[in-house]
Amino acid sequence: MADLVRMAAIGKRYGGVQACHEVDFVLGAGEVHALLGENGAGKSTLMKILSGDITEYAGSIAINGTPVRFSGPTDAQAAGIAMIHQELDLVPGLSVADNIFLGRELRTTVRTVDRRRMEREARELLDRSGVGLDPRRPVGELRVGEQQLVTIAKAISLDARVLIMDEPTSALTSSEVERLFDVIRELRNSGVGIVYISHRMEEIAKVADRATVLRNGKIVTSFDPRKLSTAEVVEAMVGRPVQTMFTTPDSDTGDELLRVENLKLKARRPRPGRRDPDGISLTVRSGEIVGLAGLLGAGRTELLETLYGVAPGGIRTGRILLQGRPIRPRGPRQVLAQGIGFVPEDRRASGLVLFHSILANTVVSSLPSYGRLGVIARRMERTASVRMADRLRLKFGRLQDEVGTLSGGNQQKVVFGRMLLTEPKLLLLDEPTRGVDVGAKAEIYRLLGELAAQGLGVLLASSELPELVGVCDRVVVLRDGRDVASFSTADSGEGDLLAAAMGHGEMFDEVGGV
Amino acid sequence: GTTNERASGGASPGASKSCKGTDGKYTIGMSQANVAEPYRQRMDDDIKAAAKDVPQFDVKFADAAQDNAKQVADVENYITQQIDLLIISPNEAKPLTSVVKKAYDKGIPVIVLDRKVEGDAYTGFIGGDNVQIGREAGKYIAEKLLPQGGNVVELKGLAGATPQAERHEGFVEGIKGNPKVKVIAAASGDWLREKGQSQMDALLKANPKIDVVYSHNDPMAEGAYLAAKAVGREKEMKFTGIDALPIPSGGIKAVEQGRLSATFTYPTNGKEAIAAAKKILVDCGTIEKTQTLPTRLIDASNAAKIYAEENPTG
Amino acid sequence: MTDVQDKVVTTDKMSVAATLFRFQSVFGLIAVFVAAIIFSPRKNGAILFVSADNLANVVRAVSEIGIIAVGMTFVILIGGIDLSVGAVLGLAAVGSAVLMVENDWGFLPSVVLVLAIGLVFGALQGVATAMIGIQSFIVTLAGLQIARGLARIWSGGQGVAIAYGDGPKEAPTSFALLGERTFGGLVPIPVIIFAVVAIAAVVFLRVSAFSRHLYAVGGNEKAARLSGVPVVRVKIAVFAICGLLASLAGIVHAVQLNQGSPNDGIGYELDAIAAVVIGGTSLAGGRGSVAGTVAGALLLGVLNNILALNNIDSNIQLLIKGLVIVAAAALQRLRPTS
Amino acid sequence: MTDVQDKVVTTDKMSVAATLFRFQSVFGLIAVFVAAIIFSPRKNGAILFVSADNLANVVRAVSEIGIIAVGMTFVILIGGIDLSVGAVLGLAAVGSAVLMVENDWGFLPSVVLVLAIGLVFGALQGVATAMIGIQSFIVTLAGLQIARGLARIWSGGQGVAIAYGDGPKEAPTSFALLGERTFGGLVPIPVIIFAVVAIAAVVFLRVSAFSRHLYAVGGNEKAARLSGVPVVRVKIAVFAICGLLASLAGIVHAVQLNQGSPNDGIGYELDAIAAVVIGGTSLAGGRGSVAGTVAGALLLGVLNNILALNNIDSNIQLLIKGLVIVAAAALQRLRPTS
Ligand SMILES: Nc1ncnc2c1ncn2[C@@H]1O[C@H](COP(=O)(O)OP(=O)(O)OP(=O)(O)O)[C@@H](O)[C@H]1O
Ligand SMILES: Nc1ncnc2c1ncn2[C@@H]1O[C@H](COP(=O)(O)OP(=O)(O)OP(=O)(O)O)[C@@H](O)[C@H]1O
Ligand SMILES: [Mg+2]
Ligand SMILES: [Mg+2]
Repeated sequence: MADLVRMAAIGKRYGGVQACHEVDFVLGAGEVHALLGENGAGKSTLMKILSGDITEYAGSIAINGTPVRFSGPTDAQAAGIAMIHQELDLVPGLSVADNIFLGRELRTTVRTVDRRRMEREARELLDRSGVGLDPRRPVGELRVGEQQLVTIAKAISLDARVLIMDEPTSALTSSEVERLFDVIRELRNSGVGIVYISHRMEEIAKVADRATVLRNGKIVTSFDPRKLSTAEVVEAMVGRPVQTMFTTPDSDTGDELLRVENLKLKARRPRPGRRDPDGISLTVRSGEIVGLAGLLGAGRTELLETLYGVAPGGIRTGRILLQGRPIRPRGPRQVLAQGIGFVPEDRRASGLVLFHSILANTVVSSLPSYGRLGVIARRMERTASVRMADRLRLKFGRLQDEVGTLSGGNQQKVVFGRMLLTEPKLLLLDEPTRGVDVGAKAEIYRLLGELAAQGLGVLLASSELPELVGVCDRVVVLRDGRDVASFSTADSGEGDLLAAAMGHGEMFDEVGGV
Repeated sequence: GTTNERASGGASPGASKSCKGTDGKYTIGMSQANVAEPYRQRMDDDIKAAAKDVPQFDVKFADAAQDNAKQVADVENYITQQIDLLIISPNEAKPLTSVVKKAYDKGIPVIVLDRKVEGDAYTGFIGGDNVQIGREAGKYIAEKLLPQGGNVVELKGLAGATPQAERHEGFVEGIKGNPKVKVIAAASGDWLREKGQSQMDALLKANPKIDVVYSHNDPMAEGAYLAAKAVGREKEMKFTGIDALPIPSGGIKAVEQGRLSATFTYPTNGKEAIAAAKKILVDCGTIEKTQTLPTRLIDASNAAKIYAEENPTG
Repeated sequence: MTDVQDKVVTTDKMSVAATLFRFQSVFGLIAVFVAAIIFSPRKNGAILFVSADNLANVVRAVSEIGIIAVGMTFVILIGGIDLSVGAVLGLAAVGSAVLMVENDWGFLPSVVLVLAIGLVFGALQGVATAMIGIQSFIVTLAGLQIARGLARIWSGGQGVAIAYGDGPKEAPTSFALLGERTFGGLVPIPVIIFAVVAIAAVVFLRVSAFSRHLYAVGGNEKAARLSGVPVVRVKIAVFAICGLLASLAGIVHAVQLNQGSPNDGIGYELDAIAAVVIGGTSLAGGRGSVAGTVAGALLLGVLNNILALNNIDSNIQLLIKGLVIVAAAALQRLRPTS
Repeated sequence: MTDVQDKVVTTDKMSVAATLFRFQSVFGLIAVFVAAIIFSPRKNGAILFVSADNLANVVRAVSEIGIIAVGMTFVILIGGIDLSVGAVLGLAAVGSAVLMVENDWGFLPSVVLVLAIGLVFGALQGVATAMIGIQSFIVTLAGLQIARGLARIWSGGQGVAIAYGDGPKEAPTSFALLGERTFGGLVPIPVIIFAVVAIAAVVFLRVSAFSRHLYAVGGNEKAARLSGVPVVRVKIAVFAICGLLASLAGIVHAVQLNQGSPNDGIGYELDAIAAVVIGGTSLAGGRGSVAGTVAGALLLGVLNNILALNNIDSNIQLLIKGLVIVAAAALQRLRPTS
């Protein structure tokens, strides 16, 4: 098999950070090549170089043996290289079809846009990846997961010889992931070379033919993922053995912290695609980690938003009790003051000010506690920030550095740390480990365990079933904005959750064991 | 423009048609170029005050905010409203000519104030003569203030405005008689007090010896005075303005209080306009095609008296 | 692959409300129109507002702002702003007058040169913002001053009157036609020019690939770049179009007023922006339409007209217009997707 | 968040280039200052520009724009813009004159009321943008018209002259002091007011928790809200501060010109915005500093002064100023982190 892509001695520096160093990377035709590594290892950087997004780098690239040097993404696309970017890069105001064909619109004979043909072809593409989206819908109305599917369809539509997928599944649930794998296998069989980046270890063994591990911008090892256990892969990535991914909770739970009774939200101005709570009841005890499972659009995010008081306006019925007292969430400030913290799903859009410092981002929720009379005591905030960074094992240079220069997982920790500094009783977490590497995940899980042991309650929405089963004491399954089942993780597995989430049992065997 | 029109006496044929005598009720539309200029605001005020004494009149006002296009629309709206007489103080001559003609051709008598439109499609023009005013100011400076000669700085109005050009042109003529009077510098103060002040700051700096400041209007003269006062040089030089509005913030008061040596009236003609309207509509008479009101020199000797005359109620 | 027909998202439900909101500025226009009829003064039983003559006046009065606003819509759609349009209008008005009257140029060469000046001026601003990366607010704020300065210098500081005829120092009579009325003396040519510009823009935005690129640049510039959209070229083109339309408006201005003055068009940029925003285009870029802008411009025109017909005091007019702008913008907030 | 702006980080090593860029507007100012000395006209061997008197004039001339620009910096830091400041200045100038002269109010009550009016006016604009969610460009564009209309109505359309004395229709002489000079007749009080405002703002932005909130809102409003920052309150406060400072500038304006006119301050908003942007504050919000703004305002003042000292034609001045603004903004783009 000829080498489709050969990258040699690739180097890339960002200020003091060596994102890639002397990296040699080879991709064959018809190969699915997984690229693994911790957050900030340099995976995205390497692939951005290949896809023409980054144009200044050291080293050389050859496609089919021909040396190339791209001057931009269009260049790379012309050479048959397409990339699904980690951050969803879509235009909210344009329709699904317009987004898919952006930059290479189909034309009629008089050079006008052939909208009908674009819509037809978009529908075919979406169907191929198993998504029944209306191609005329504006992308801004779609859920994160749906947007991710659109970017996948868009990349596939390029008919590329090399397809780079940078965390394509981070917002997808298992059924969509399965469908994507079908597509990947199909592409592989037709000779496309695929680079697959993911932090979901269970996916690697399923789909990849080969895996390469990057650490601190350098290649550490390359292997056949089917021949190694997950633990071994993880060790290669992190550089040390990681004992147990999941700290089994002691289930030493205390009093009831949160009680939600038949919560319903009737939005004043309903938005298409939103699934507001339509009768949800659940409880969280102090010291308990309760998971929220569900398919794409089951209403997990919306439930957490409603509890945090940031759902769009409407009529809310049912009751929310915190430590037995009814509360009416009206907004983050008020809810935070009552001891409920929230870590949103999309850290870049709703979590961080990317160009502000790590310090500023960490302390913003707890400012009143440093100094008095509205004057900040700099030493105090610095101490608090350093303490939190240590506790979360944040990997950073200086507190003054822009948060945007941290790797995704470390950015996530900053959002996390910010909430911990408010000393909450209850944490609402929405996909807290999306895009976070295994090592950091393990730390976050360990931290959750610690917090729970100290009496904190956690409500954790996640699309990763292993995470829910591994971390939570109990999992509540949502479907169509209602709670449909509740499991104790001590005596149920991922299959039970999935079956409940889908509302029937057919899928049980298919996704049963991972 | 100040192109001299043939002074053609008689009333236009359209004018008489609208006369309904003392029993009529008349709506008069006043189209003002820009009330942000104190002079023009005073014109409106004068018209308002004069119209109070004519019970048959109901005067409406429109402000074009210094935009020719807006003023065209204002006049058109008056035509739509079928007003009985139009008073217009045009922002600029040429752009307003055709719409004024349109009104005139529809049989609406038109009194043009301050700035003439082109052609003769209007009933009467009442205005001052900016060239003449500039000339008077020049003469006054050359003969009264600097008979032995001296240095003059000129603070001009907004570049591009007709009165600015005319007040400059007349002034140059006016000082010709005394070759020892030198204009050593000129700056554009855009008619504004603060602009006059900041321009004067620099002029003072650059010119150690200034004897007279000739300003194209009173506000800039006042600004210049303030600038000189700030560096303690206000006694070294004299200031003259133009407009002499009889309002508390106007030039007459400034002369009375000794900040300006002199100013020259630029009559608003509000009173005269209403008198002319009365003649046309109520008395069914005719008016002069062109009525140019002379300027008056205001100095310390007559300032208080004239202020009182112009503001009979106090 | 499994068949997933059941997951097709239905769009029907959003239809009625969404359609209403989509054409909200049109409805706003209708509402204002009805209000105008109600509040219109009457003379001899006739409603003054709806007289053909008055309606023609209303549209003629907004035609310049309207033409500018169409270009401004493009700029705002890519997330920029153009403060220079009023000054470019003045420059173009001066240019047409000087070329035809003082330089005795013919109709066509004058118009072409003036349009080219606007185009190049806009394109240069586009270069400064797209290639150097200066925010368009600043580029065009500077551009405003530069265009105004150029207009003053070119005209010698004075308005240049346009007289028509074949002699020297006279503009060709063909130019005067642009200011006339047609269709039985009812429809002013400027209105027709505005209509043509607006319709062309609407069609253009609907069928061209360029328009997709334009929305993409305004909606998510990075995504546009990664998709191979020529972002820099799009930006330069959009500013060039805006400059071109501003100078077209300047020509219309000059012919309507028989003069080109360097002070023409002062403050027009704010009126144009107001029309665009009232028309539902987001200042953040990526969302909006030319149809809305046209409705917005007409709405402002009707408002001006009805206030004037009722002889509302000019100071009170300022207050009312301010409040109407805020109210119209507040209405925009009611649309379902923010 | 102050960490992202011009703060010296002493503990950590930082490249010389970065430091240079951090204080770039200050260096820009120095460059312009040096250029001013070179291009200054000389009289009897003395460089006119650097005479104490002239420098005092330069700073006095920018003090009003400077005060406004400080408030504008706050608004721009939260990602907004305030076009109403010039009109609010006019309203405040009229207010002080009318209250003290026509209503014979005392110094303190007049000043307090006028400041309160600016504060409330700004706060209302803040409410419209923060609570109704209308873009501040539109809100303050309407606010501009409303404030201007109110000023016209309050003053009766004419400038209200201020005469000092104890009699009726005379303003208290204590008010006149605000326009005087101190420290041996050298330093104008308006300059001192400007300096106090600027220093207070710098200190405030450096030490207050509020300022962190302000930068956070400008940096990422959604993230700020989810982090528990009282976004609405911050916005309202910022617009209120901006209105307050604009009316303070209006009082200074009135006392310097011995008059309050409804047309005072026309176009000042654009000068203030230019000062802010030249000072390195991003119009996108979340990034910038008051120190930069002060440098920006001084830079514009020096430029104006040197152009006037050399008696440059006013039209050429427009061109030069436009180009300098673009050049200054282009320099901003050179900073290492975009
Ligand atoms: N634009 C940038 N400016 C400065 N540093 C950057 C930039 N982009 C990436 N880096 C740094 O380069 C390193 C590699 O980043 P990269 O995004 O390639 O990591 P990654 O392996 O994709 O991580 P993740 O799994 O979190 O996506 C990190 O240390 C990151 O902080
Ligand atoms: N049409 C829409 N307009 C605006 N926001 C939407 C819309 N649809 C979904 N959202 C929001 O987008 C976010 C992401 O939704 P996402 O795709 O992550 O759903 P999910 O997490 O898969 O499903 P769940 O609802 O179970 O959390 C949520 O905050 C949701 O409220
Ligand atoms: Mg990455
Ligand atoms: Mg979710």
